[in-house]
This record gives sequence, C-alpha cells and structure tokens, in this order.
Amino acid sequence: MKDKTFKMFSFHCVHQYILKLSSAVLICFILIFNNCVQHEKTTGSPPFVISQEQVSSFVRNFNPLIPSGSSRWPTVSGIYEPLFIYNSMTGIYVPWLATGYEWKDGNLQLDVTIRENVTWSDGQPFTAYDVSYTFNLKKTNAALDPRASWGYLKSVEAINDHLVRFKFLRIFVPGLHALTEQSIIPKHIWENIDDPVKFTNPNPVATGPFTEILRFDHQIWELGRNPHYWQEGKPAVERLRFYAYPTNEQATIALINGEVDWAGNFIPAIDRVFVGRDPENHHYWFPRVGGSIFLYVNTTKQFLDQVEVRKAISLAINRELIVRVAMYDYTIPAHPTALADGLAPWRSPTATENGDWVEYDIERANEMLDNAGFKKGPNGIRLLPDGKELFFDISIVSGWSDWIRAAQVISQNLKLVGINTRVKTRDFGAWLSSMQNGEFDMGIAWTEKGPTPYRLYRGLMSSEFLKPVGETAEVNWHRFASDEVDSLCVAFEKTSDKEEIKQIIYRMQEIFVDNAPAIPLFAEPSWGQYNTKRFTNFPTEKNPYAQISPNYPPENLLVLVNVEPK
Amino acid sequence: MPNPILSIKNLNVEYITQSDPNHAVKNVSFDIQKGEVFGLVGESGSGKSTVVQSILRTLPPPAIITGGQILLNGVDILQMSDADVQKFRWRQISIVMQSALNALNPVLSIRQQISDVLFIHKGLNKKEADARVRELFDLIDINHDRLDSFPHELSGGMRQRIVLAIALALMPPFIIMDEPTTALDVIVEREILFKVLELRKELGFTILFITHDLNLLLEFAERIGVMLQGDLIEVNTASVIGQGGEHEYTKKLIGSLPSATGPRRHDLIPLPDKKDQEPEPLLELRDLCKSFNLSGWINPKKLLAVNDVSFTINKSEIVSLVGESGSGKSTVARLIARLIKPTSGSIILNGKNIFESEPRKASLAYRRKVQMVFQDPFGSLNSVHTVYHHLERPIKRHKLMDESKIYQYIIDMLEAVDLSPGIVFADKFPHEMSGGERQRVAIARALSLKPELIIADEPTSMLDVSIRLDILRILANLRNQNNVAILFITHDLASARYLADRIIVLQNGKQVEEGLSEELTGNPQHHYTKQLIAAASPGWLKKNLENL
Amino acid sequence: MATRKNDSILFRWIKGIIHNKKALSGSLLVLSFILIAAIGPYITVDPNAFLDTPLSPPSFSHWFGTTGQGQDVLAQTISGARQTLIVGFATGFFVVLIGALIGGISGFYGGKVDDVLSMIINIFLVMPGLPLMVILASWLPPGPLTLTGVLVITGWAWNARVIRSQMMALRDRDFVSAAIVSGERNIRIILIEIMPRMLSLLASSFIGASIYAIGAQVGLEFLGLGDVSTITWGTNLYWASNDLALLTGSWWTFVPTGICIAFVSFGLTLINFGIDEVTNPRLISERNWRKYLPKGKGNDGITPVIKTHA
Amino acid sequence: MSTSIQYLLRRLGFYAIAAWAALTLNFFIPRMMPGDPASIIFARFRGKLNPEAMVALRETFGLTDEPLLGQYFTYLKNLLSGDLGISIAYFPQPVTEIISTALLWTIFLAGTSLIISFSLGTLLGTLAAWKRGGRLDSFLPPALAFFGAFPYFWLAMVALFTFGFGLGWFPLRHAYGDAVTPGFNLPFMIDAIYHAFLPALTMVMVSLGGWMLSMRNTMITTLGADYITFARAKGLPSKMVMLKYAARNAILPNFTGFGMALGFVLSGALLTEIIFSYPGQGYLLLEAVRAQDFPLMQGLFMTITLAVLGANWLVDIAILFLDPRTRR
Repeated sequence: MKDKTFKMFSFHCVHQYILKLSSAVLICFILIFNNCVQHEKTTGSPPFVISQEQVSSFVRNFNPLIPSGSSRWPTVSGIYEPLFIYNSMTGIYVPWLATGYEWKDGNLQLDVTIRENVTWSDGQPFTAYDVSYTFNLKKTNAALDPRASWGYLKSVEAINDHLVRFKFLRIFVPGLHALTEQSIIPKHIWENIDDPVKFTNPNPVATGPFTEILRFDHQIWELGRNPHYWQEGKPAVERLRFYAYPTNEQATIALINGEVDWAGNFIPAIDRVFVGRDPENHHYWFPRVGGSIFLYVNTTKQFLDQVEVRKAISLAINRELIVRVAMYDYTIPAHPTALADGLAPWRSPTATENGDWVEYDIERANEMLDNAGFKKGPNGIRLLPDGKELFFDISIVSGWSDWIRAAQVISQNLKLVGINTRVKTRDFGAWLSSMQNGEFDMGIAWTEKGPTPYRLYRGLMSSEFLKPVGETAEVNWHRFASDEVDSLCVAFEKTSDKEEIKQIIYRMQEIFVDNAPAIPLFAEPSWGQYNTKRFTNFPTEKNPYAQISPNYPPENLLVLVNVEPK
Repeated sequence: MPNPILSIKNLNVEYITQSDPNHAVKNVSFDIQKGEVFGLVGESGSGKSTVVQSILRTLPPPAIITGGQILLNGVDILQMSDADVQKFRWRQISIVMQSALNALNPVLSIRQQISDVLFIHKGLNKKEADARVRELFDLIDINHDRLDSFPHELSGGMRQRIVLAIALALMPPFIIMDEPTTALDVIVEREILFKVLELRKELGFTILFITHDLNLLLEFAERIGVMLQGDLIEVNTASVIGQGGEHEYTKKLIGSLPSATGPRRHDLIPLPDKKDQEPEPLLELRDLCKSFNLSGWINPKKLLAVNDVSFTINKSEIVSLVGESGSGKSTVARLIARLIKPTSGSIILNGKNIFESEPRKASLAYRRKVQMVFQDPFGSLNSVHTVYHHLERPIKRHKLMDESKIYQYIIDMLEAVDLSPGIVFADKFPHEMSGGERQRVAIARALSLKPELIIADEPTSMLDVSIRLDILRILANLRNQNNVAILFITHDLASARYLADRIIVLQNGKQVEEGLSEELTGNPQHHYTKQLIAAASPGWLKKNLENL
Repeated sequence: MATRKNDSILFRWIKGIIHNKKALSGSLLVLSFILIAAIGPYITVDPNAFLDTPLSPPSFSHWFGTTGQGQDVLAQTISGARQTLIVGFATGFFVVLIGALIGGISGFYGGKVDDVLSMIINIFLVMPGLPLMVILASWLPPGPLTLTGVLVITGWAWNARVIRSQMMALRDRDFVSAAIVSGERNIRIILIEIMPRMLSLLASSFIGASIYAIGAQVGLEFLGLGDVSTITWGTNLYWASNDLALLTGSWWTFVPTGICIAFVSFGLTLINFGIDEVTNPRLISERNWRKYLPKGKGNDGITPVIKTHA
Repeated sequence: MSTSIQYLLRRLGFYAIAAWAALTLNFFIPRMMPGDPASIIFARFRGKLNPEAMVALRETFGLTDEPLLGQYFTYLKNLLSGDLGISIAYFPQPVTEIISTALLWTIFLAGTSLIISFSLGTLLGTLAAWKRGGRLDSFLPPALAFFGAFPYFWLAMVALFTFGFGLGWFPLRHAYGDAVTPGFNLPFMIDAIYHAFLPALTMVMVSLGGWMLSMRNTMITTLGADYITFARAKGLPSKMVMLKYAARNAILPNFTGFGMALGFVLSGALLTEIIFSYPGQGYLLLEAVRAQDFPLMQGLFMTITLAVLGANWLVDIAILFLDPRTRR
C-alpha cells in the first residue's frame, strides 16, 4: 500500500535532506571516480599522439584515393606512400617509392624507375605494376582523379617490375608534381574491389611505415608499425595514437596538457598558452612555406578595374597591424612578389624593386587616388564619376575568424583613404560560389600552391581560367588576364630546363608587380607544435629536414619516419 | 436544553485580505441536540459555510478562527492539537460537500477514495476495506460494478450519493451537509434527500444541513437558524420560521418565496395590464434541432440537445421555457440569439425566415431586435470595462442616436432598472457592484437597443432569494412599459408561473407540455410536469416521510 | 467618455507590479541594461579599435581588460548589449504577436480553423528547436534580421499554444456572447473585449519569449552562426572562446558578458514572478494571512485559531 | 479501453504528420540556399578540377540535377526504407552508421539529465508548494531561476574549465576513457557515468528551476481544489494528502509540458555536448552544417525529431495511465 512508504521519511525537513544528500552524492562521485577509474597501464614505449584532424568521432576509412579527404589523416602519406615527396624546405623531390625519373621524347614521355625490395605490409612484393594499376584505376573512375591527371596523360604502363612509363597527350612538365604525389595502392588487393570510390578499406595493405590498425573506436584509434617496412630500422616510433578532438579548443587543451606529441593547430598567444606551460618540452615552428593570403578585388568593377587604384588600396593597408591582430604575429607581411619563404629562391630582384606598393603609406595612397580622379565627397568618402559614394563589400567565410579580423582592419584602413567598405561574412558555400562567379567586390582568399611559382601566377593572371562574370571560374576569381602570361605558361609547360624556367618565372613576377591583379596580404604560415617530453628529432629551424606541420601531406612522411622516442 | 452533541459559543471567523480583515462570522452561538436535523439558511456570503467548515477546521487560507468555542460532546475542537484534529475528523463528524464533482478526486477510483478513509481511521486491510465499501454501496444502492469507476463516469446524482457513502463510511454520529443538492435537479435532489432521511431513520445520526433554499429546509429541518452577513439573526423551530419567524429578514425571505402551486399571490409580481388585442406572432420556431459532436473524429458520438422544438412568441408576451439542466432550454436560447447554428429547422422573425435572409451570420437588424440576458451576471460583464462602456457600445454600434444624446440615454436606462443615481453607476466596474446590480446592468444593456424580444436565460438562478423577486419585477415592468416580448428560461416552475403568460416544459430536448402558466401549474398533463410541480410545492417531502 | 480607468483590472495589476518587490527589482535590473544599451556606445571607447596588447588583464585603462585582439572588453560588453537586447525584445514581440494572432484566431473561431491551426502549432512545438535554428541560421545571410527570423520561426508555437487555450476559455464566457449578441464585430471583440483580459498572459509571454530569444541568440552566435563581424554579447563569447579565453586564464573576456546575459534574463524572470503573484490574488491574501500566524504554521490544512475576540 | 487505443492511434497519426512536416522542411530549407556541397569538396583541393571528376563525384554523392520534386520523392522513399544516404563529410560512410552511436550517447546524456531534473524539480516544487512561504519556497526558486538565467554553454564552459581543466576532478572530453572497452562491464559503466556527470550536472542546473516552478504553480492551484479540502476533512494524514491527492494530480499538466519541452532540452544538450566534446549528435550537427552535408544533416534532424516524437508518445501513454479522464 502506498502510504506505508510515506512513513519512511518525515517530510518536515525533506528539503534539508535533499540539499545534504546532493552535496554528499557529489563528493562521493569525485572520490569514487578518481580512484576506481583505471588509468591506462603503460606497456612498452609510449604511443606517438598526433592531433591533426578535428572531428567529433572517427570513421574507419583508409581509402587513399578518395578525394573528399574523409579518409583518416595518415592514409595518404603514412599508411600509403607516394613516388616522390616534394620537400618544401629544401625545394627538392625526395625519391620515395621511386628512385628517379627521366623526361624523354621532347618531354612527351616520363620514365619513372621504381624502388626495389619494397614489400607490401602483407609481404607481397611492390612492383611497377602496382603503380600503373593505381593510375589506370583513376582513369576508369573519374571521381578518383580530381586533379585531372588524365587531362594530359595519354597512357601509364609498367615496362617491367621496376619501370613505369607515363605518356603525355601534350607537353605538360608541371604535371610531374601531381604524378609524384600520388599514393600507390596494391594491385593484388584492389583488383578485387568492385567500387573503389565507395571502398572504405578498413584493413589497409600498404607500403607505409605504419599500416597495422591496432584499435579503432569512435573516440580513439591506434596505428601500428609496418612489419615489412622498406627503410631499415624505421620508423623508430612503435605506434601512433589519435584522439577525437572536435574543437580547436579541445585540441589545444590536450596539447598544453602534454597529452599530444605532434599537432598542427592554430593557437592564439602560443608562447604564453603553450610554451609557457613547459618551456623545456613545448615547442612550435611556423615556417612560412605555404602560399600568400590575398585580398582579391573584382577587376570587372568600376574603380577597382584600375591598376593605380588597386595599388593605392594596397598602400592603404596596414599589414603590420593585420599580422598582429589577425595572426598573432605568427607570420610577416607579404613579399611584393607574393612569394612566401618557401619559394623565396625564385624571387626576382627587379620585381622586388618595383613592388613598393605593398608598403603602408596612406599619403601616397590618397594622392594616387586623387590623381586617378576620384575626389573625396562631403563626408570624406570618394565619389565615382556619377557622384555615387564608393562602397564595397569585403566578403569572408563566416567563422574563419583570422580572416574576419584581417578584413576588419582593412575596412578601417580603407576608411582613411576615403573608401567605404563593409565586412560581409557568409557561409562557405555561398561565399565560394559568389567568388567563383565573380559576383563580389573584395574578398580574402588563398592562392594556388606548388613546387614552383608557376601555378600561383598562372592562377592569378593567365586567361586559361578566365570566365565571364556569372560563370564559375576555378581560379582567377578577380578576372584578370594577360596574353604575355599565357604565352609564358605555354613556354613553361614545355621546358624542363632550369635556367629557362627561372627566366619565365622572373618575367611573370614583373608582370604581376606592374599590374597588381590581386593584393597580397601576408604569408600563410604552416602550423606545427611538438612536445619533446617523450619524442625527439622533430624538424626545427636548426634542423629543417622537412616542414613541421602535419597539415601538408605527403611531407609529413618525412617527420613520421624520423621522429624517435627518447 | 439537555446535553447538546455540538454547541458553538460566540464563534468568530475572519478572512485576511489585503485591506482590513473581513469579519465573516460574528459571535455565532447555537446548540444542536443529539439526533436532530438542524438547518442553517442564508444567502451567499452570509457565513453559513464558514461556520460548518470551522467545525471541521478545514477552512482554507486566508481564514482565521478569531474567537469562541466549538464544543463537541463538551470537548473544544478549537483547543485540540493537530493530531487530535486529524483523529476527530470523520470519526465523529463527517461532511457532504456542495458539489460532489469537485469533492471527489478526478483521478482516483471511487473504491480508493472510500478505502483511504478506512485504511487510515480503521486500519483495515484491503479485504476488510473492500467488504465495507460494498456494504456502503448497498446502503446508497449503487451497483457494485461502479466500484472502480472514476468520478467523471458518474452522473451528478450518483456522485452526490458516493460522497454520502464516504460520509457514512465510519458511521459518525454527526454529519454536516453543506448545500448537498444545490447542483442537482429538483427531482434528483428529492431522491437524495429522501435517501438521507431514510438512512437517518435507520442509523440515527445528527444532521447539520446548510442551504440557501429555505423552502427545502422547511420540509424536513426540526430547527432552523437564519444567517445574515455573518450574524445568526434567528434560531427557531421550523414551524415558527415557516410562519415568518421573528426577525423581519426572515419574514422577507418567507415573503419572497413564490410557490408553483396553491392560490396565486397577487402582491408578488404585477400582472400584464390587460388590453386585449389580437396576439400578433413575433418569433416562431419551426421544428428546431441541434446536435453536438461529443468525442472522436473517427466516429463522433452525437448528442441531440434540442429535438424538434416549435413554439411561437407573440409581441409583448412573456413565455417561459422550463426544464432541468440538460433539458436543452439554454441551447434553445443560444439558438434564438444566433450564438450557434441549428442542425435543422427554422426561426421566423416577423414572418421572415432568417436562415434564408441571413444564413451565415445574424444581421445587425436581427441583433437589434433580439437581445439576451445571461445567467451569470458577473460572467456576462467584462471586468476590464465600466458599466458605461457596456451600455455605450451597442448604441454606437447600431447608430441608435448621435453621440451627444448617448450619455443622458444611458443614465435613463440605468434609472429604468432601478440603478440610481445612474451617474454613479455609469462609472462603476462590474466588481464594484453586487450580483443584483450587475444583473440589472445586463438587463439595461439588453434593453438599451429597444429590442422586440429579450431572451432571459436563468437571470435569477445565480442571485440570492431576496433579490430574485426584484429582477422578476423589473422584467415584468419592462414588458408593460416597453411592451417587449420576453423569453424567460428557468428551472424554477414557481418563478415561471408568476412571471410568464405561457409556460413550455422541456425534457431532454423535447417539448413535453405547453400551456398558459396558471392552467399548466394548476393541472399538469404530462407526468414529467407533474413531477416537477410536485417537487416544487411545499410538503412533498413530508408526504414521503410519512409513508416511510 | 467618463470612466475612472485607474480602477480597471488592468491598472490594478500594473499598480500591483510596482508594489511587488520581485517585479520592481526585476524591472529596475532590466531597465538599467536597456539604458546602458541606449547610451553606452556614446560613452565608451571604440569597441572595434585595436588599442592595447591582447588579453591584458583588467587595469585602470581597461576596467575589464582587453580581448584577444587588444580591444576594450568593457566597451565591447556595453555596445554588445544593444543588438542583443534589440534582437531579444524584437523576437519577444513578434513571437507574442504571431502567437496571439494564430493562437487567438484558432482559439476564437474553433472548429475546422482550430483543427488546422492547432495542428500546425503542435508540429512546430514538437520539432526540435536548435537543429532547425542551426540549419536555418547557417544558410541565411548572418545578421540580426536572420537571427530574429530564425528565433521567431522556432519559438512562436509555445505562446500560440498558451494563448489559444486561454482564448478558448475566455471565448465561451458570457461577456463574449453578450458582445456578439449586441452585434460587435469579431475583430473588435478579440481586441477590445478579450485581449485586455489576457494582458497579464501576453506580458508574461512576451517576457518569456524575450528570455528564450536572448539565450538562443547568444547560443547561435557563440557557434559562429551569427555575424561575427558585428559586436553582440553572443559574438563576444564567440571571440572569447575563439581566443581560448578560459584556457589562457583570461576570464575577463568571458565572464562579464556571461554575467550580463544572466542578469538580464534573471531580471526578466523576476518580472514574470511578479506578474504571477499579482495576477494570483490567492497568493497575496495568503501571504498576508501567514503574517498573522506563528512561524512555520498554516501548512497542515488545519484552520488556525488565534483568539482576538473574547 | 478501445477508446484509449483509438486515442493513442490518433496521437500516433499526428506524430506521423509532424514527422513528415519536419522532414519536408528539412529537405527543402538546405536546397533553397546558395552553394553546393560538391563545390565545397572541390574547394578542398584549391586547384583545377576536371569536369568528369565533378560529374562523377556529384553522382556518387547523389547530387543529381533532377527537379527538386523528383529528388523529394526519392528522398522520402529512401527514408522509409531506412536509407539515409551517404555522408559527404564522412564519404563514403552511410549516414546511419555515423549517427547510430552518436544518437545513443545523446539519448543517454539528455535522457538522464532530463529525468533527473524533472523528478528532482517536481519533488522540490511539491515541497515548496506544500510548505508555501517556508524556507525552501522563499529561497530556492529565485536561486534556481538565477542559474537558469545563464546560457547552457556558458555554465558548461565554466564548469569544464574549473572542475575539469583547473581542478582536474572530471574528465575534459568524451563519453568514456581510453582504458575501458565499451560493453556491459562495470568499469565501462562507471566510467561512462563519470564522464557524463559534469555535462549532466550543468544541464540539470539550468533546467531544474523551470520544472520546480511549474510544479509549484500547478500544485498551488491543485491545493485550492475542493477535493483537497474534502480529503483533509476526511482526516487523512498530510503526507497522503500531499502526495496521493495533490501531487498526483498536479503532476499531470507538467507531464504534457515535459513532452513538449523535450525539443528545447535536447537543444541545450546539443550545445553542452559541443562544449564537453561529448560524442553525441550536437557536434555532428555543427560539422554537417559547416560541410553542407545534406544527407548527414537530414539524418540527424530526422533522428532527433523522431526521438522527440517518440518520447512524446511515451508521455501520452504515461498520461493515459495516470489520468483516467483521457481514457474516455
């Protein structure tokens, strides 16, 4: 009967009971848990904890061919390996699964020699046939070939176990880069897969240093050494571990708590937050190997279509402040040629000379605009010929905080030279389509990257990608084209001669500096933090055998095989 | 007198309000002898319920008992410790509360609600309790298959009997009945009371009976106390009270009791000034039907509230529609007022079938001709507006006269319904007036449009006996002065008899009898009408008691 | 028209609010913030300007310290109030408006109209708010208008439901029938006769909706779904966590805004408490009643006896 | 009783319609907006894309160019067959796989904290109303209201950083530690509770006040009812009157509220999950939105909606048993 239970406790002081009880419960929880939650027993050498992907939970996918980047981070370079690795610090192609290459037949044919005594993690030998299979698989499944290698390839065939021959439709030397970076998959496994596009490859068979999936949870997974790795005594690390850190904040917490050994995160005030925690072991290195970040101005718009105006705008921008406010001083203002440190060797002296419009000089900017005939109106804003006040949107992807900050600074700067702007944040999809279709005024965005500045300038100035406003342009969103650049590109694609290439690049830079088709803001640093408590031999400024950031495969392979436990 | 079972000595009760406390019961003293039926009569707010609730000490906040004694067999209840109060409740005094629907917990089965008492007070186990519950059901003759039903599944009468059963559960020597039958129809009321008295004869408990209906009390109470605004102004034997008592208020009460039978008293309500002209039909109902969907859209159950009702109201005639709750009389009223649409049938006003001329919505013209006075005078006035607003709106809406005249007109209207000085009342808000005054305002509002027909839906049932008559008088005078026709809807045959020229009796939506009021009350034809009249005429209970 | 308005129900509860401690303090709290929002931006330094070294703790030059970009936190907190409150109250207003409209209509007319409308209401009620909000907010161009829109779309149903039931209750009252009989137009009945009776409900709905709006708004902006280039309380928190405020121990970029939000909503809640008490006379008289009793008495359901009369 | 079955079916019908409406909305909103998931994937390689690759990818993602209405019907068809499509962000994982575990965690976290705060709040509300003007009544409501005034995520963050990061009493992330292996073993369960404690606590903190207040108010109204006076007149002990007669009835309206509030509570839970990087649906949703992952979003939205509707239906059943009046 119900009312018997009532007798159990007197209700006069039940609320006190509740308060006491709850506090008691809380304390108990803390005590119990801190004791009875087992902390992991450490067996053998500690795992090498890497934080690169920021996801809420892991999905078991080790397909190195999938373009959407939804396979786990080390798949492309770590589990699988490419033929060569371009080392952006040294600027040379490190032979990896291949030992060398040779252009033949007037650069219409490329012969690649394949490394011997490399074996797959299941013990099968690795041969040139695996390479040719990989490339031909991309041909049959277009979805696996986003870089469109087969736009210029004619055929790929293995001549013998250790020689692969690439035949080209047209002369296209830069194509080499894409080919070298392709991760190679085992023929004997993949030929039994019916749909390689949807294949998640749960238990990869590969040539890389780490191939054994020791554990896979949604929150954590571990990758073990490849028993048959071709590099003697490498890797020194026994196993890699990955935790699911959904947010940058979470990743950073883990990092500064010393839970993570290697990471490529963006951390504000890193010296205080991270290094300060443990100056002994907490280190970071932000080499500027990436491209430059640009302010794109839509050259189809009145006013912005004038070279002088674009230069004036550039002069009005206080890059120092941007670097400080938006980038926490982790980088430096852009070089006139827009070539970051990674490509520094290519810089042309003359271009550097002429590119004085990347300095910060309000007066000059103002007088240039005056000369260009845009007089200031009553409330300090310059007027178009038809008397309308200048007003432009600076469109940024909502949530990309560093660029939003940069845009805010730019907007404040341009006010000073009588140009009214508004920072307009939009969702990525909307932003991208507006940029690609040339339906924007100004916008901050990235540039093409590559082993040479060729792709950068081609993307900025060649008519190859020039599309009328309203049509989707993959690059050259600002709609600028120069015939001379076009011809230079053709020349570049045909030659493999070092000196000739250099001259071409120099000329491109001069054209860029004269026309200011887009306004470089600052070099894009590559984020890299590491913790030397358990592991050593990370690349550093003193020992730059590779760039530190895990965010630029396949270069991270160089780090993976060289890091050693203490 | 010898050992009273209960004696109350100058009891005082106050209700705490924001302003100064309201002294609800002032120095009330009376004794109740063992085994007698003591009646306490008074209008709403006279403090009678407060007295009985203070006997059980169940007065909810903000009441405080500020003085006196309540001696039960010599023990002062007001001195008892909380624990003792818990014990004496129900074992020695139980209560049958006003509306049984509210007295029973809607989510507990009848069985539980009775057993709880037995568990707590008698410590019975489930089986014993069950046996007892069944006994009680037999006692109030309700079928055992009702044991596990819930209040909402039972009729009003049944519920009231269940409450009675709960009251009897411990066979207490003393039972309080606080308006136990007010919510019930006359005929059911009659059965219940009969049951009570029967049981009393059998079990011999003492009864303290509270009601506002003196008529009823006179039927079976041995002694009666009359309360007025917290004072017990008179305690006397039923017979003395019946003769008009000593206090003039008692006299007024007795005087203001029209009765459905016996010779008509001509002092009560003015008759129509006889100027015999041809009765000229104003409004005519032709086999009007209305049915409501009860529940479920899959296969809706239908309730036929009004079933083929047809009658005529002539110009400046008062017709009364008599029936118990659920007889469909109010539905008829709302149909004529065009508040709801009939399922079938037609309404003819001045020879025009309005459902042809204005099928969707009643026209302004119709609204102006037909006005309505509602049952609850508080509900029918909007508490956020002044009296003036209530009267002004219709006039403006119907553009009866130009602005300048309105104010004076409204004042006159108020005077016409004896709300003088009108200027004062015009600015009052509903909550600043008594029920009677509010009902007058409602009438004035209906009147202000100079309608041809006023539908008065139970205009007096919410009012105290003493002022009911005034309202009836006002209505009668209206007809004489403004020669407006009135459809007077009531459950009380007596007032119908006195006010109306003709009476129409409704039962379950059907018209059972119609006739000139005196003739119909004089010799009813339909047995249902007979019952009604019997229940409404003095001495009916006595008769039955004799043949017990 | 000669009336003593000061004695109408309406004015009596407004008076009540002023006399009610909770409501009064709540109103003061909220009003002070509204004041800040109104005049604040004119008395502080430019919240956008990058003034000082980032994340410097509270000092005389910057009472609340500086943000991760070296902006003045005090200035940002103050100027953040404006849009946040505007969006909050605007949402509150529209939510009540739509709620009153749809709920009122469906309650007043009943029948088929009600079937359809209440179906719609219920659908919006059971639909999980945040996912819908996030999805909507992420595609519409960020900004106050979007926020208001999104919040209204996801928040109106609750009030509509409450108002509907209230309307249904009032609609069957005799004073409405009386108005109909005297030939009033429906619209006028709803506006002049019924709505005044709902005033307390509408007021508390408005307040409730505003509380919800402020909270949800801040939440969305915190997720970066607002326009982070404008300054609001939500974006302040967004930037704070973006600069890892708590991680770097720079609580001052995070706490002031949070406290402000809490105080505003708390103030609003207090007002609602007040409205409750004022519109529920039983509670008032009971409180007075309790004053007469010895401490802790009066809850055992036994009428107290306090002899004051001999 | 057949009538009550009819009632349940009617509710079910309503929920079906509600679900349909929600899903339809969820289908059309994203497609109204500018931008296209394929273009975003391509944006990840900031380089030249060949048309064939584009076409091929679009197909694999099921981003066909067929008219919206056609897509809509295929979408509905697939939903009915339980196929939520392939996630784009997690390509080529089927959405169902990604969601399933996340959903369980969300339900666990939100469910427990909801039940705790509801029952605790109801109990407190009952006591407060019973001892009106008592210490509990005068002190707790404002205090809880104050806590309720803070944004969910704000409290969550403060809690995370003080108790987790600062004091190290509680874990910083995830639903269970690395040491334990998921399954029906004690260590795992303890660990799961340990991890859920802080998030749950913050959620309870914020929502408790609401429940307490609504219970208090309905309770007060109920206490005014005649049947309470009658029950007291019957001389029943206070506790019995309070629980069996008053609380028993007062809880009914709150139950309906409970069902309706689920949506809101879940929203709070999602935000809290994001802060504590709890592997529930909260962060998934955010990811899906950022990557414009239509299928994943639709999946999430559907599961969440269905969860809420299902819970509501359970509430209906509960009420059916608690309140005989609905059984008519």
